[in-house]
This record gives sequence, C-alpha cells and structure tokens, in this order.
Amino acid sequence: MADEKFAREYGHHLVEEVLNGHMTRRQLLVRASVFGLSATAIAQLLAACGSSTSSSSSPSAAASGSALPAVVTGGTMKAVIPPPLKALDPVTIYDQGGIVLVYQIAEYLIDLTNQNALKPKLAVSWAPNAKGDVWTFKLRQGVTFNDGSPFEAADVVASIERVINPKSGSGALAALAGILSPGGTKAIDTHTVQFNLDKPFADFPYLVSASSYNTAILPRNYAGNFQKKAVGTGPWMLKSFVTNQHATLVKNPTYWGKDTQGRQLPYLDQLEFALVTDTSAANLQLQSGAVDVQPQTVFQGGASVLSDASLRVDVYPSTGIRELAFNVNKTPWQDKRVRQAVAYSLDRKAINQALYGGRSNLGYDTFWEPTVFPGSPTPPARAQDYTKAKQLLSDAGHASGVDVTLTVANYLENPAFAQLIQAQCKPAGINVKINEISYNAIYAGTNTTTPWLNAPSVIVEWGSRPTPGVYAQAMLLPTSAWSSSHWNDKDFVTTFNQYESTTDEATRTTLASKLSSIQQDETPIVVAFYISQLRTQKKNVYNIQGPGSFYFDVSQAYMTK
Amino acid sequence: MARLIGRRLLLMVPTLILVSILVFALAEVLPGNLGRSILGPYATQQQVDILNHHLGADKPLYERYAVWAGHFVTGHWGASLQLGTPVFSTVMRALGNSLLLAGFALVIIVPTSILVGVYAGLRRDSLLDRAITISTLSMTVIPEFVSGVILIVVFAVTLHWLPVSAMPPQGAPFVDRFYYLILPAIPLMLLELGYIARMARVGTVQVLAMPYIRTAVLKGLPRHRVIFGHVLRNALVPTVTVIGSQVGWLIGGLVVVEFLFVYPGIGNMMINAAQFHDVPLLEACVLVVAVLYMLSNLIADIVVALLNPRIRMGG
Amino acid sequence: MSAVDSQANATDAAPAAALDVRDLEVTFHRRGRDLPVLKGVTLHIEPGEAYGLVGESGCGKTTLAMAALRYLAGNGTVDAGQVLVEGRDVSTLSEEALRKWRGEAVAMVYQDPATALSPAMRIGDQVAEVFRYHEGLKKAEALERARESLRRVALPDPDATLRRYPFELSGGQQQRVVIAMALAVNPHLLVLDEPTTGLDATVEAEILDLIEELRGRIHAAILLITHNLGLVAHLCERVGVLYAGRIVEEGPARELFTDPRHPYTMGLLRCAPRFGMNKTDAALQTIPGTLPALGEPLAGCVYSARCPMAKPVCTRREPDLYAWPSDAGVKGAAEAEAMPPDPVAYSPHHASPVGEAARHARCYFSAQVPEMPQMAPVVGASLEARGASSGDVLEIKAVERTFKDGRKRLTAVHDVSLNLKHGETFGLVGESGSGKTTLAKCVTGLIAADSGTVTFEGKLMRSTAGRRSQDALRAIQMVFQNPDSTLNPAWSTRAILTRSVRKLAGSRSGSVRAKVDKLSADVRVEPRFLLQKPADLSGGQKQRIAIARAFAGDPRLVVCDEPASALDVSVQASILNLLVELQTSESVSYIFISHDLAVVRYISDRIGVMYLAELIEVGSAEEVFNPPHHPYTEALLSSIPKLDFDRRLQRIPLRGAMPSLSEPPTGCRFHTRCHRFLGDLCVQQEPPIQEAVTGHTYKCHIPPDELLAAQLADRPASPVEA
Amino acid sequence: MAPAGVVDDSRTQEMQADVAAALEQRRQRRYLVRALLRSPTFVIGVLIVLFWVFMGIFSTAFTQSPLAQHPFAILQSPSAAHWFGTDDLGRDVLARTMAGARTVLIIAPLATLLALLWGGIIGLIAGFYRGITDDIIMRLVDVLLALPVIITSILILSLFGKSLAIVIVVIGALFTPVVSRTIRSAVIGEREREYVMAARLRGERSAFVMAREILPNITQPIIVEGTVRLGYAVFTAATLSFLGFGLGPPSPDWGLTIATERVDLQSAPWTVLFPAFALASLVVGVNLITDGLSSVFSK
Repeated sequence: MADEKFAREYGHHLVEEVLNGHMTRRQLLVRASVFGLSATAIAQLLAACGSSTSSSSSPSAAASGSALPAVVTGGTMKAVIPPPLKALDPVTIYDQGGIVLVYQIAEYLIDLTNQNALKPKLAVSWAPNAKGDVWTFKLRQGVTFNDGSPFEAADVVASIERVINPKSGSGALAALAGILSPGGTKAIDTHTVQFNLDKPFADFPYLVSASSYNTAILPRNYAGNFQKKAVGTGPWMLKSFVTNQHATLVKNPTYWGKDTQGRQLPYLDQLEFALVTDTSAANLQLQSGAVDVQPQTVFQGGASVLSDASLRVDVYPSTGIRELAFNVNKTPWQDKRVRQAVAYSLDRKAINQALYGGRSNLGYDTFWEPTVFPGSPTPPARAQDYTKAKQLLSDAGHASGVDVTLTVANYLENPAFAQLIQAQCKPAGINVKINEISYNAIYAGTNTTTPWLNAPSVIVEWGSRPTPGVYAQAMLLPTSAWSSSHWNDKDFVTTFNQYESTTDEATRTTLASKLSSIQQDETPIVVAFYISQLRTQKKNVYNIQGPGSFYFDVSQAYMTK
Repeated sequence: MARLIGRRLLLMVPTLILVSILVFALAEVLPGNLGRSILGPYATQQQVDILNHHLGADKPLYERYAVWAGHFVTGHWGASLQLGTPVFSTVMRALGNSLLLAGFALVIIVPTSILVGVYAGLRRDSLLDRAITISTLSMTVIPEFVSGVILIVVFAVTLHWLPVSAMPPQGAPFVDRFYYLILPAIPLMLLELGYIARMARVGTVQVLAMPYIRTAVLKGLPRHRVIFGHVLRNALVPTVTVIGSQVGWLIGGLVVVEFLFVYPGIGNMMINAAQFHDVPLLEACVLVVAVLYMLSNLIADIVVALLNPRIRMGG
Repeated sequence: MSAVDSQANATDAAPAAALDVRDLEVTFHRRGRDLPVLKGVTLHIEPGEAYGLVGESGCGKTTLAMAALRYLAGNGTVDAGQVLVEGRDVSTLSEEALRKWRGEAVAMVYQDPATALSPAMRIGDQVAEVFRYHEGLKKAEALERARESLRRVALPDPDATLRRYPFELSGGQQQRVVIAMALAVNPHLLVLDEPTTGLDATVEAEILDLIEELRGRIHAAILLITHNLGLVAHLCERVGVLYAGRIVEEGPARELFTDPRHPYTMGLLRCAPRFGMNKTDAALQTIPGTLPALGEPLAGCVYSARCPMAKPVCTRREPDLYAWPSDAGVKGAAEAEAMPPDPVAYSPHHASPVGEAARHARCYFSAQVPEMPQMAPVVGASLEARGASSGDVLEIKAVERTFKDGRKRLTAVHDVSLNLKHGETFGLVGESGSGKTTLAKCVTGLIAADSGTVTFEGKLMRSTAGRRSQDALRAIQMVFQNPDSTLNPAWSTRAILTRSVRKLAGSRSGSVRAKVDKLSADVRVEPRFLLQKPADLSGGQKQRIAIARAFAGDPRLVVCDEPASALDVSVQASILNLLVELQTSESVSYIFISHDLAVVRYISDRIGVMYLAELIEVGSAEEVFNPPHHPYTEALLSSIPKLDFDRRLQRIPLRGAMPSLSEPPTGCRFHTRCHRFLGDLCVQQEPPIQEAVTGHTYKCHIPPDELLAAQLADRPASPVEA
Repeated sequence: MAPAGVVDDSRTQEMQADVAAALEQRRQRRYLVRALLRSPTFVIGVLIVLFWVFMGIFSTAFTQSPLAQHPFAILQSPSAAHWFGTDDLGRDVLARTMAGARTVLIIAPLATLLALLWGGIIGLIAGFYRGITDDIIMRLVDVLLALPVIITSILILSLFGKSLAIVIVVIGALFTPVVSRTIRSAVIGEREREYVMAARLRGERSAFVMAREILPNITQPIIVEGTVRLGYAVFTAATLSFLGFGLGPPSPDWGLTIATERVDLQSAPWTVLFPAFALASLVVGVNLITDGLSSVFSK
C-alpha cells in the first residue's frame, strides 16, 4: 500500500533528521506516531538512531518506583474532579470535568501516551498519502459499544461528521475547519475509514485523537443524550450522574482492552467521581480519605496535600498553560506594544515560584518551546524589564499609564496569578483591575457571549496539548474555536498553513522558528509557564496513565489492600 | 385553631403574590434587561434581542408577569439555563437535601438551646449563668464559614472522626446521611444555638419576674412544678417567635455551609445559579426559600398560639 | 410540718401570734447602693385578727408582706429582726418546709389579679394545683375540690370557670379565683396586698363583701396592706400606719381614725375629701413636701421634714413608738433633749412599741396632734361668684362613637347630650368602660365623634383637633391622668411650657418667657424645676406642669381626665386645690372625670353619671348624690368604703357582670343588674328621661316620686348628708 | 409680664435660661454616658470597635503594605519580620488583617444607617398613622421579611453586579423591614402616650409630632436596634464576601481572605485564623456594645 510505503519513507527521513541533529529522539517518537508508525517500527527507528533505551515508562511509574506491586483486580476507586460545566455531551464538552468523564466511557481513534505521542486506540494504524491530504485509518476489530452494537467505520464517519456539522456547536468544528469538510470522511469498508482533507495537514491525526476531545467515537445513531444514556466503547459505563454532585461508573465487562498478560481490563470494578469545583473542598476530600485520587492537584493551597504522608504525588511535566489572553479587538490591546509591555513586566521566575514552587517550565509567550515541545526553536527569553515596558507603553501613547481589566475565574491558581500580574504590572504603569468571577460564569454562554472568549483580557487554563500546532490551531488562528485573543495575523496564518501541510522536518523547523518569532513578537497571549502538573493519590493506588489532567486513564489502574 | 391556621394560610396568598412580584422585579425587570443579565456584557445587542424575544421579555410587563407567575403556579418552572434540567425537580431535590440538613440541625438546636437558656435564666447571675452567657455569645459571633473551616480541619482531616463530605457514598443506607450531616450541622448549630439560648434565657428571666410566678411560688408549689408548669410555657413564647424569625438566618447559614461542604442543597445551587446568571433557577430558589420561610414563621405562630391560649382563642 | 400538724399546733398553743414581726430591717441593694426600706418594723397579729397596714406608695408596705412570706427580691436582704408565723421563725424553715408552709399556713392575695394568674393555664388547673401539691390529690379529685373552692368564692358557673383561661374572666372574677386559691387549704394567715386597687367601685365592694364573709368562716388572721383608709376602716380591727419604713402609729382602727395621734395619720385623714364635701365648703388639707426617696437620709423623726408641728427636738433624735395615752412621748422628748443629737441613727430598739397599751404613736407631741395647724384654706368661689352666666359654654348633642375590635363593634359613647355653663365644673363619673374618657376626647377632638355635635361658645367644633382652628384648640385643653406619660420625657419642663405658650398663646402674650414663668408660678412649681426633665420631677410636679401647659393659652374649658387618681392622697389634695384655685382666678370651665365619687362630689358643680356608654343621670352634685337618683347611682354610692364608723350603709349588690359594649342590653341598659328591676318594661323599652327637679334628670322607668320613696325606705333613718 | 423697659434684660435672662437648659441636657446626657462608661461590657465593646476603626483608617501608615508580594517568601510562619506570617503570595498577614477591617467597616455602618433611615421613616409613618397606611406598609414589610437576607443579596448582587455601593444598599434595604418593625412598635408605644395627645391639642403638625415629640423618646430602641443590625451587617458583609459576592482580590477583606486562604488552613493556619479572629472580635465588640447599651437603657 502506498501509504505504508510513505510511512516507511517518512520513518527514514526522521532518522536522518535525528542523526543530523535536527531532531531529538523524543521528537522522533512523537513525529513517528503522527504518521502511524507502529511501535515496532518506531523501536527500529530508534535503534537506527543509535538509541537503546526505551523512554516509554510512564512518569507515574517512575515516580512510584519502577517496581509495581502485583495487580489486584476489583474494588472501587474514588476520584475528585470539577463538575462538568454543562450537560455532559462529548460533542460539546470543553472543560476538565466533562472531558475526564467522557474519556472513561467513549474512546477516540487515537489516544495519547504519557509523552503526548499518539497511541492507537480505536484505530490500529493510520497513514497519509504522500501529499498528506488523504489519511487512511484502519479500525480495531471486534470492538462493541457498551450497548452491544458493533463498532464499525460507519460509527466513525457519523461521529466525525457530527462534530463538523456547523450546527453541532462543537469545538472540533473550528479545529477541523478548513481541513476536513462535511462529506470528506468515507468508510472504505467496515473497518477502514478515509479522510479526504481540504489541504495537506501534517498533524491531522491529532485532530481526531483524544487531544481533540470532541471527536469521541459514538454510535452512529447517537442523538445527544449522553448524560442519560452514555454509549461508548470505553472501559467504563456510566451508572449514575447527579449534576454537581457525583458520577458513578462501573466497568464495561465487554471491554475490548486486555493487558499485556491478556487479562481483561479494567482491573477496577467501579469508578466514582466526586464533582467538586472548590480547591479547598477537593483537597480536604483527598486528605480525609474520602477519595483516592485527585487527577489535578493545585500547588497553590496544596501544601498540606503535598506534605501528607499518606498520599503520593506524581509530578509530571505537562504542556498545560494558563493563557493570559489580550483581546486584540479591544482597547488598549490593539497595540502590540501594550501587550509586549505586559510581557516585559512579568517576573516569570517569581510567578513560577509563587504558583508552582518553581516546578514549572518557564514560557516566553510562544508555543514553540523546546523545554516542553522538543525540537522547537529556542525563543529569546523575556525577563522582567520595566524600562522596556515603560518605553513600549509610552511609544504606544500610554506614557502616563493605562488601565486594563483582567477577567479571571475563581478557580485553580488563577486568582493568585492575576494578583501577581496585577502587582507586577503596576510599576510599569499598567493598572490592572481584576474582575474575578466564578468558574461556571467565565465559561457561561455561547462563543460570542462567554466571558472567556470575549473579555478584554482573560486568564484561561489549558490542559495538555500534544504539539505547538494543536495549541495554535485551537487558539491562535482566526478560525480557532477558542481564540480569546481574536488575533488575526496573516503572516502567521500563511506560515502556519505551510507548516502544517509539510512533512519535511527541516522545513517544519524553519517554519516553526518563524511562527514562534511572530507569535512572540505579536504577543497575542502571554504564556508565562508550562505547568508541571501534580496528580495526588493514596499510596495504594497504582498505574494511572495519561498525560495531563484531561486524560485520566485508569483502565490499568489498581488499588492494593 | 384550625381557623387561625386557615386564616394565616390565606393571608400568605397575597404576601406570596407580592413576594413573587418583588422577585420578578428584582430578577427580570430592575436589572434593566433580562437578556443582557443572562448573556453578560459581551453579547451583541442582536443576541440579547433574540434571547429576550425567546424568553418573552420584549412583551409588556404585566403580560410577562402573568405568564411567569402562571408557569410557577402550574408547576412549569422551565429549564435551568446552565444544567438544562427541569427547574422544578432540580430545585425540589436540592430543597429536600437542604431540609434534611436544616431539620437535622434544628432538631438538635431547639431543645438544646432552650434547655441551656432556661437553665441559665433560672440560675440567673450564677457562675454557670455567666459561663453560659459568655459561651453562647461567643458562639453567635463566629461566622459559620469560620467555624466550618476549622471544624473540617480538626474533625475530618486531623482526627478523622467525621467524614469531610456531607453526602454519604452512593447506595449507603439513608440513616448514614445523618452521620455525614453531623459536621455540616455543627456550624449552623453553634450560631443558632447561641442566639436562641440567649432568647430563652431572657424569656425565662422576664417570666420569673412576673407576678404569676410569685403566685405559683407562694402557693407552695414545688420548684419543678413552678418551672415546668408556669415558667417554661410562658418563657417559650418569645423564644419560639425568635426561632421562627431565625429560620431566615438559618437559611443564610445554610448557604454558607452548603457551599463549604459542597452539599447539594438549595443554598449551594443558588450560588451556582447566581454565578451562572441562571435566572430561572435563581428565581425558583428565592421563591421556594421565601415560601419555606413564611411556612416556618407560620409554624412558629401556631406553636405560639398553642402556648398562648389568648392568641389561640382569638383566632 | 404537715397541715394537720400545724393546725394542731395552732389549737394547742393558742397564744402564738398569727404573725409576729420583730424589729425587721430590710435593705435593697441597687447599683452598689444600700437602700433601707424597712427600718425596724415590729407588729403582731393575733390569730383571727384583721390588721391593716396603711401608708402611701413607697413606704415599704409590700416589702413587709414579702419579707413575711420570705419572698424578697434577689437584691433585698433581711438585715435584722425576725418574722415569726405561729411562733416559727420563717427564716429557719427548710426549702421543703417553706414550700409546705406557703399555701398551707399562709396565703396571699395580690394587687393585680390579671397578672397574678398564670396566663396560659386553665383556672381549674391553677386552683387544683394547690390540692395536688399540698394534699397529694389526684388530678380529678383536685379538680373536684377546685370546683368547690370556686363555689365558695361565689363564682357563677364554677364548671365553666374551671375550663377558662384567666383572660376570659373579668377583673372581679379573677380576684375571686385568686382568693379561692389562697383559701384553698385554709391558711391561718392571709396577706391581702391592695386586693381591690384597680377594680371598679362596685367590684371592689363585692370583693370586700366576699372577704368579710369568708373571714367569718375561715378564722384566718388577715394582714391587709392598702393605701385606702376606707378599706381598712371597713375590714380591720387594728391598724398600723407605715411611713418611710417605720411604723408611725398603731392602734384599734376606730380610735386611730377618729382620734389620730400622729401628724402623718392626721394629715392623711385630712387631705382626703370627706364624702359629701364640696369645694365651696372648705379647701382640702394637704401634706407639704413629698415622700422621701428610698435611701434618702432622714434627720431624726422620719416625718419631721413634712410635719407642720415639727420642733427642733424632732430632728435631734428619732422618737420611739410611745404608748398612747399613757406616755404620749412627753418623756421621750425630754430624754431626746437631754441626749446628744443622733439625727440619722435608727436602731431596732426604736422599732418596738414602748409600754403596754392598745395605741402607740411615734411622736413627741402626740397630745397636740388634734390641734395640728390647718393649711391655709383656699375655698372655691360659688358658681355665682365665678361669674357663671346662664349661657352655655359647651353644648354636646347626641354624640355617638363606635370602635371596631376585630369583627365586633363596640359603642363607647351612645347618644350623649349635655351642656356646660360658663365657669362651671361638670363631673363625669362611671366605672371603667362606661365611656367617660371617650366622651371627653370627643369634646377635645382627640377622638372624632361618629355623629352628633359639639358646640363651643356657640360655634360648632370640628370633630378632630387637627382640623380645629388654633383659637378653638386654645380654648379647649385637657389635663391627662398619667403623670408619667403626660409630659414628653425628652423635653425640659421649660421647653414643654415654652412650646405650648408659643403655639397656644401666640402673639397675644408679650414675652413667652414671662408667660412661662407666670404659668409655673401659678401652678406652684419652683423655677429651678423648669430646667429639669420630667423624669426628675415628682408625680405631683409633673401634673402641675401638665396643668400649666393646659392653661398656657388661657383656655375656657379644661377637660380633666382623672388628673389626680394616680397620685398619693396627700398630693391629690394639692392638685385638686390647685384646680379649684385656677378656676376661681381664670374663670374657666371644667369637665372633670373621675371614678372617685368623693373627689367628684368635692370639685363638681354638676355631675353626670355614665353607664355602658350612656349618660344616665345629670344634675347638681348634691342632687345626684341624694335620692331620688338613678338606681345605678344609688348602687355606686353604696359601694364606696367610707371612713365612717357610725353610718355604715348596706351595700346594694349588683347582679351579674358588666355587659359587653358590643351587645348592650335591650331596653334599659342597666336592667340586667338593677336592684329595682321592674320586669319586661325595663327589658323591652328604653326608659324615658325623667326630671326629678329642674336640671336634674335621670333615665329610668321609675318616676321621681316613687324612686324617692323606695330609696328613702331602704336607707337608715339619718340622711347621708347635710 | 416683663416691663417694657427691661425687654433686653428679659432676653438675656431667656438666653441664660436656654444656656442653663442646654447645660442641664448635657448633664443628663453625661449621666447616661457615665452609666455607659461604668458598664464594662459597653466599654470593652467600644474599645474593640474603636481599635478596628482605627486600624481600618490608619493601619497602612505603620504596617507593611497589605498588597506587597514576596513570591519567594510565601506562606511563612509568624516571625519577627512578619508577626502574623505571610500569605500565599508572600504578603504580610498582619498588614492585611489590620487593613481588612476597612471594607466591613465601610459596608456595615453605612448599611445600618440606611436601614435605620429607611426603617425609621417607614416605622414612624406606619406607627404614627396606623389604620390603612399601617396595614399597607406592614404587609409590604412582611413581603420583604419573607426574603432571607443572604439569599436575596445573592440574587441582587449577581444580577445587578457587585460593588461596594450595591452591597451597602442591598444590606440596608434588606434590614429595613426589621428595623421598621422595631421602630413602629416603639412609635405605637409612644403615640398613645398623653404627651402626644397634648401636642395634638396644641395643633402641632404630624411631622412635628413624629420628629420632635416621638422620635427623641424612641432613640434608645433605635440605638439598640442600630447596634444589633450593625452586628448582623458585619456578619452579612463578611459572609457575602466569603461567598464571592463582595470585593474581589487583592482586597484584604476578611471574608474574602478567609475564602481564598482557607485551602492553606492546615499548612499555614495563620493566613486564615488571624482574619477569622479579627472578624469574630469585631462582632463580639458590636455585640458587647449592644448588650451594654440595652442593660443601661433598661435600668
């Protein structure tokens, strides 16, 4: 098959790039997964690069010591997550609570590894054509939905077409806009699906992976009542869901997944989620033993959790960020110098220290950040520089200072971040007024009314994204569904399209440099840090997988005692 | 007696109508523009207009109120903007939870506070009375959110005596709920206990100064008979009235405690609805709470009437 | 000790006094100050004896009663002395013995029956309690006994009463229940603390009759505490007069009242208007000064500061309670002169009577008391002298006023017409609820009449004060009953008068200040009191200021609504004198409302009697008080306890209770209670207004001559008044 | 009557008398003040409240800045440099606790004054005129009373937006019915008194009777009611800001601080306990004043 041949060739290309020093091995892993290279193929490639070590061990496994105790099956695991902000529907979810819950019940064609590499899930393999505008996915055989119906290509077609229907209101609609149009998805046979893209797109698999969380595969006849009748192929089935209180899931006895020793997954019998927004209440639930695991522990206010001897904290680098977005359509953010002035006012180290105890990676307002996305060009660091900030402000006509409002949800460490920004901007002459609203309020409304997409400036928490491209796709393009900055830079868009349509890594690296410098220079958003996520669990909880706070994979988790 | 209750219930109707008008005005009219309230400052005027039309908010006020009130009366409370669930069942479920918590607290508060207060009143100016007065005063001054926060840390996290969550796990027997309610009920109790105990003490002190207590003592009645036959009943009249009016504060405390303990009651729901600008849910919550409050005052009045034959027979 | 034991004890040791108070000193502690209330009181009451303790308010009467029952308020302590009841020291009783002793050996009847009964408990339970806890009876038996008790105090329909609550009973019925409760277990000592104060005259008389009747049956000793001398004269064998915590005189009632030997007793007797006395006959005597405040240091004799006979020796040392007539204090005075001055000390030895005698008086000069100087007489000018013209200053026609109480309509004033001559005093009498005050307020415009007219000096008055002209307001003013609320507590006295002068006298008076000074001088209030707030004034002073306020605009009619009834007798007299004096000097007309018939008789030229919203009799004071008069007036007059030991009238009992204003009886409103009830005629037809003599009318079916005959026939030979 | 020639003299006399009257009034007031100053309850209460008033106004002059952040010194336990420790952004807890009095002390007294003003007017009118006016007003008051304070505040603040002014007006409005009831019953107690009738017989206007005759005599219940409401207002203001309906960060407001810092209660209890203690002490202070006033007034 032509596609397989292309994949093989692409593999060789990657090896070359690594050997030439253009890519790191880790980057190779990620890139290879995009093009559907199988694990064995990737291992061969790595071997070709001269590597002998496998870096696939999960961070949690690493944190808890390499030797895991023997698997214990059965039992109930309780986790605490924020409640879904709206009725539970995979097509429209966008928040942590919704994503985590859907992720347990429905599955994606492609999942993410702990390193944000792609990993086959409902698709066993995928490959593009040489041009990169036709992608063919081979689907897993013998999978059934938890209502007994078989999983086939028609379900995939229906699921993808559903989210790119302009009426769906789905976030995937924007992510796939200009890339995949209605009718572009075809079932070749019962277990082969072909995506005919509008243009070549190198990162396409990400757009139908778990990182594009609205693309969960639902039965073809899904009518939008997930909260009542949650049908999916995942390891868990929804037993009960009470809004803002709790969700109980029981294991799907007919789940297709098996562990390496052929044991039926999941190990646990039941999974209970306490739905709690309030950080304090959530922490207390964990500390009092009411729950076993908290997928996302906030460092701010988490001191007592982190020092609790009965708990184990996994620190895993994630690519999650707290986006400080400037709505470029609103005063005074039209002028990039004002945006830059904010960027130069921030003492990122101090912020990292206050919010994360210095654990996070610093960011410099671009997604092409080599510390989190290996292989990215290194952007110039932005240190606190009030002289420069003041100069920029005065150039922009705000010599006597400028008043701005920052909208922030009373959630996670966001209020503290906002206060840090406020205090650090003040000496530069930027008077930040903090408009603190609730977690559910900031996301209330539609895309055209919701505060998080329409406030003049706003802090938005983002979970992990696998690549800079996915981030940019989600928030930096005029077509982006979640662009709080409403930034529309032609140069960036053109470059980005080139970047995503090429498979040549050297070209991609060049283009990435250009994208990075445009983004940093324009500063539509401030990315001050990439967060080191904390996941806290009782000491008898083992083998939770998944990168970041969204992809909470407990299908292979178990609890001793 | 039945006539008294009937008349009071009947009197509630106009009050309720006025309350509903007030709530309607506060929620839908006075903020200026209902659509704008819901959609927030960033929506375009067109979006606001469309929503207003959809909600009927572009119709004349009296018509809007009639439709709105009609829906309430007939049980068509609409759907929550945030949750998409029917308001009626959502509110009622939350109300049930709240009533359980408040009722649990009250069942403990009322007898305890009366006992403590009456005892202090009978032993007026003794060391014990001073101790009770001071401790009840200090109870009333600690806001629920302070005592709640501290109680959780001490009893749930440090000592592990009580669960931190206010709801038992799924499938637990109903009686377990009370075990889980102990911790959230304590902040409510502290506050109200102190207040009601102080009232009971004052009531007792006042009754003790009444000539009829002198009559009872000088009749040569034993102390217990004087206290239970003559003092208690009359001392309770102001106390019960206070309990009735304190229900309003209990509800306020309930909001805080539910918020703190993430308890799925009406208070917590109200805060959520308020944050989300979920106007239909918000209105329903306020109205339901108002009715509840009026009913509790009615009950207090009935108890007062039972204690005071003059009022009872006057009805 | 059980009831049976104590009874046995009483019969065995007959000589043990029912109550023996020895040198009792009681102090109250208030705001860190010690206020002595009883300063060594000694008295004893023989078994079966009735002893009256009289004195004005604040002299310590009730404290004595409470100390005797060992029920002092928490801040009161017995500092010295003993209380022995039937030979037992009350203070030594154990808690349980005390409990049994109360109720079984002693019982009490209180001043205000409405508050003395537990409001939320049925009458039956309250009475039955006594039997349950003293005789150990079961509830049903106890209730049965309670029924008997209620029957014994002549409560109508005891079965129904058992089930009632106190508020469903009238004041008289409530007091009967209290008495029934007190007498339930046949105590040996009955303490009556102002048992009829606050009750209407006819009810008071009923209760008195009841007590007298029960006394004959139960043989209990009685301690009657009251300010009402008539009551004591009526009921008691012996009397003690209490002043500022000291017994100042003691002796058999008749002798003490007819021949007082202490200046205070003398003063008390002189300042109450004698029944039948009129202002044109003589002025009332007064006692100068005011009662000393609690804890006020008194030099020597407690009464010396107010005593018109006081001599230097009186303030040197306090006199003892000397026997009369054997000792008469002469020796004591000589001793006091000889000894060094000891003005403030008092000690128990002063408490006990000196010498064995029936009478004692705490005065060095008892012998001179009958010659005690009279205060300068201010005699009211006769009607003619006051320039009364034949013209009516006020004419009230068919005034009607109804109040709503829930669904009931209470007619408070029904079809009342009367007229008032210039310079005349019109007395309005009647029991509470008869409509006197409502009528008065209709005149002043404080209450709007529903119908009828008020014409003043030929001009029709608007119904409410708010709509009357300033001239009309100035012309008709009012003096109110309650000295504590009649003046605005927030204003200084001068401010109160100044405002009234500004509003009422207006430009007509030159200097407001001068007018205020004149007013205060006219009512005999010293200028320094003008700076005070009402709270710092005595009751009498407040009432004087209130009178001054009414006279600020030179009124022509002043309505006085019980202006002196809340004051002590001595103060009351001075207020009445003041009113008479002002009437003479200012030529003003009065409408004078009072329930005290002697007072009304004293001050009025003409009198109207109201019963159940109707004016049933109008005539000159003398005519109304003598036959022929309305049967109700006749009954009312007969019910007054008088200080007259020789001519005691048979009280005319009224049947049943006062009917409700919402459902007044048909025909004659008085027919339900009338002792001269004629039958259907009275029930069916409204009686005509009959004229006894010109200007004396009454509303009754019985014609004047028949009425006169009947009423004279029922009287003792001697006519009441001359 | 003063002779014509001595008008001036009489005027001076009058003035002297007025001065004397004023002195007398001052003496009366001083008597009450002395009685209050003798009450330890009242004095301690006043001292506590005055302490917080002083801190609310002047604390920033001698404490560290309540807003200065020290990201590298967060959640430090109390030390010589930071007596009350530091919070999650390294701010001085002492400075924040002291400055935190400000919002509550702006909101609570102003809201109470508003409630007293509105409730006073309503209560005076209803109690003075009685009859149908009273019936209508009291029915409306019943309606307002049926709306629990916290619940209604949340409704209004969420829909009208939250600002200090709105919080003050809302609390003031919601306290009005209770105040008006108290004042109404006080007025009813006074209006049947005879001095009021005397004023009517002088031809005084209703407004005069209400303002000059009745009002001065119900100042004690008004003052007591005012302090009771003040205590509740402090409570309500703190509760609203705890629930997120008050001022937002970085205000050092106590309720807000307790809400945001309570996550650190275990690891850094000083961040929560100091403001909590401060809030409780202010409420205690107001309550002590209430108790002191009512016991002195009732004597």
